[in-house]
Amino acid sequence: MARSPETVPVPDERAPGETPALDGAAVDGSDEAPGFRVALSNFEGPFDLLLSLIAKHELDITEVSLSAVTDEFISYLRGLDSAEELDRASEFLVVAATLLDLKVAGLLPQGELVDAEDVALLEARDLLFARLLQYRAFKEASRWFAAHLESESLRHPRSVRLEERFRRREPELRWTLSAEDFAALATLALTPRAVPTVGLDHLHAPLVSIREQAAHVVAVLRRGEPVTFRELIAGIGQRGVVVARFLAVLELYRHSAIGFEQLEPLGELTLRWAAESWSDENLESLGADYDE
Amino acid sequence: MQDRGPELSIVTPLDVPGQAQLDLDRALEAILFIADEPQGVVQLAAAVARPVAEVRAAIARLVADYDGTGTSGEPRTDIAEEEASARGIRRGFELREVGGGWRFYVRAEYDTLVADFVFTQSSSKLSQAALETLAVIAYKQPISRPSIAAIRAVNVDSVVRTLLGRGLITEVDTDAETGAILYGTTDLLLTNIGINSVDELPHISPLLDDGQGGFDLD
Amino acid sequence: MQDRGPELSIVTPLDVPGQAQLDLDRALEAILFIADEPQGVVQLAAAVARPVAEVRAAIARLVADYDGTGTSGEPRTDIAEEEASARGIRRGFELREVGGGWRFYVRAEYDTLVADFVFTQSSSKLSQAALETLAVIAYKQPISRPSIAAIRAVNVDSVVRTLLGRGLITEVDTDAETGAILYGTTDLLLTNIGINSVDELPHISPLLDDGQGGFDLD
Repeated sequence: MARSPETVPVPDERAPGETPALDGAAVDGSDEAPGFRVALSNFEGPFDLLLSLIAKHELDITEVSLSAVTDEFISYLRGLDSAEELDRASEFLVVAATLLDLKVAGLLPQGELVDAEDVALLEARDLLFARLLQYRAFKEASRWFAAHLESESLRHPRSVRLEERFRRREPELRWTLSAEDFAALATLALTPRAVPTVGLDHLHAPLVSIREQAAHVVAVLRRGEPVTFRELIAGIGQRGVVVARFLAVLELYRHSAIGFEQLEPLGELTLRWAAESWSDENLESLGADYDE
Repeated sequence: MQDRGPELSIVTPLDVPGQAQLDLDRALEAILFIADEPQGVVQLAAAVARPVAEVRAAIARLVADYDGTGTSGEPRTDIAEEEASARGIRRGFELREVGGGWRFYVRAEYDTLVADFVFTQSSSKLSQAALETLAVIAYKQPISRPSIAAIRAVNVDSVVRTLLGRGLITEVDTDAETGAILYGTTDLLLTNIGINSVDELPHISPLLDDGQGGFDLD
Repeated sequence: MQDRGPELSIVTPLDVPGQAQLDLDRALEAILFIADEPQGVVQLAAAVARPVAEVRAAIARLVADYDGTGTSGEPRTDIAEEEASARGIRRGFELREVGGGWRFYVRAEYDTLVADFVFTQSSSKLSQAALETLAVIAYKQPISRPSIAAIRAVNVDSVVRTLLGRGLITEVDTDAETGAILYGTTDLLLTNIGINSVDELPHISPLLDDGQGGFDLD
């Protein structure tokens, strides 16, 4: 399953590695606009295309350097100015979280199917692929919606005032409101809509705080010794915590608080403390992108 | 959208890039079809950038067409006019000149049918949406349709039409800058509520006076 | 208003005392002409007191008539049908089936021309997040907010609120087990995207059905 991208025969698609100019739209019907592009050692092109290839198993997720993707994304973010582009950027966060999930699942040792945990891991991986595909499918569907809403907004339905002679045939209005009722109605109509909060928390899986995970990572790394990511997640059973810790690592890296070292693809990821000055206040703003 | 190139072919509103020139009769038909108020021939002539006399002739053809006594379409020299004499369909609607302009009306024979339909369709009570929109207008008058829509965060066209039709609101003015129609409430509304003037409406929180702010219009 | 007297001659709304029976096609034409929202065939059939199948056939004739590809009027046995093949006029308006019913629209070629004539309300565009959430709801309805959130992997509360406020989605049901509100799309959405039923949404990969398998379909 984990085929190397260099040796993959690509039946109806162009080779992923050597086609920097190919247009994502032609492949997956996505953005014609130049969106976020990535340039990795084994892939260069639009982000959507990267996703599409990963989803088709034509590019193994473990071969993709997500730190490089993230680096590129951060520099891409710096160049953004319009709201539309920011929309695009926030999409990335959603997909990136899934990708990180995937990568974590992909990196963890698989071995033989010896115990239920391994099976669960593989299932989780398939589910993640499915989630990615589903995400992309709805994203594409949303383009159809946008196009139709746009074209339909230019159409003109006949919608003219009812002729006077028919108006008189309407049933007489039964008015039941007092002035006070009417004022209450006005208050209701003019009040900025308050957020209707329905307690849904019990329906969600427990949330993992990236900030808390970052605090843990900071605490471990500030001792000064380099630590591998494997060590950092040793003993954690919940996938969500692993993912959050990984995101925390990325966030800390983004704040130049830590540095990475990875000698070879798939190799051990070693983290070390890099911040010259750090106060716990820095944690406050960390991971704010992931808050909703 | 389309590359119009350097040509200067767009001369009138009837020339639309990428399609055959619009027929004058059909163009007038389309305009009258969506117009709320009777349209004067001068207005119409301006809209299609054609001489008033041509517009008059076109309207005469349309009237005959809908009456089933003639056909419409600009006289053409490029194709033979074989069917000019064809007996047409007497439509369920007609074009009539009222108040200095032309407007579509339901043909009189269908009045009873249409009136019954209107009667069954409309209710003796206003919808919640209509009541809320009415309240917005009452407290914010004079107010334009876009401003109401901004407050209600929905399209209010049909609701405003209903309220106008019910005689609860009326057009009171026109916005000097945008030309948008401004709406206000009528005496009928005051009568219904049982007050003499809008000043007697109960005071509502001044916080709401700007009616904006905090709305995520998305 | 009118004294209908004691006669029992009024059998259907198409029989009007003192005039020839109304033609079904023309009657529907007149009703659709004043309606300001899409009219379902059942409603129309009730208005004219004729079977739904006949109304459907009549609408098909009207559509062809306005498109200039056919003629309308009930098939008659009493007069010879000489002109059934007559090439008709392609009208400046058309009859479209949207949002669960039939409604008159200006024909698309005339949209630019008439745009200046109508007060077009510029409704603010939906954000990408809102569009994607709308897509999820459209394809997965009825769906609860937590389920939408699970698919979108983000908090969707504010977006759902926006869509509700715009009238594009509505609460359709409650989950029997969890009590969570289930959302679905409205006829207004269908009208706004110009389709008649959710069945007309473009097909998306069947892998969405179970979230498994079929990876190569893309």
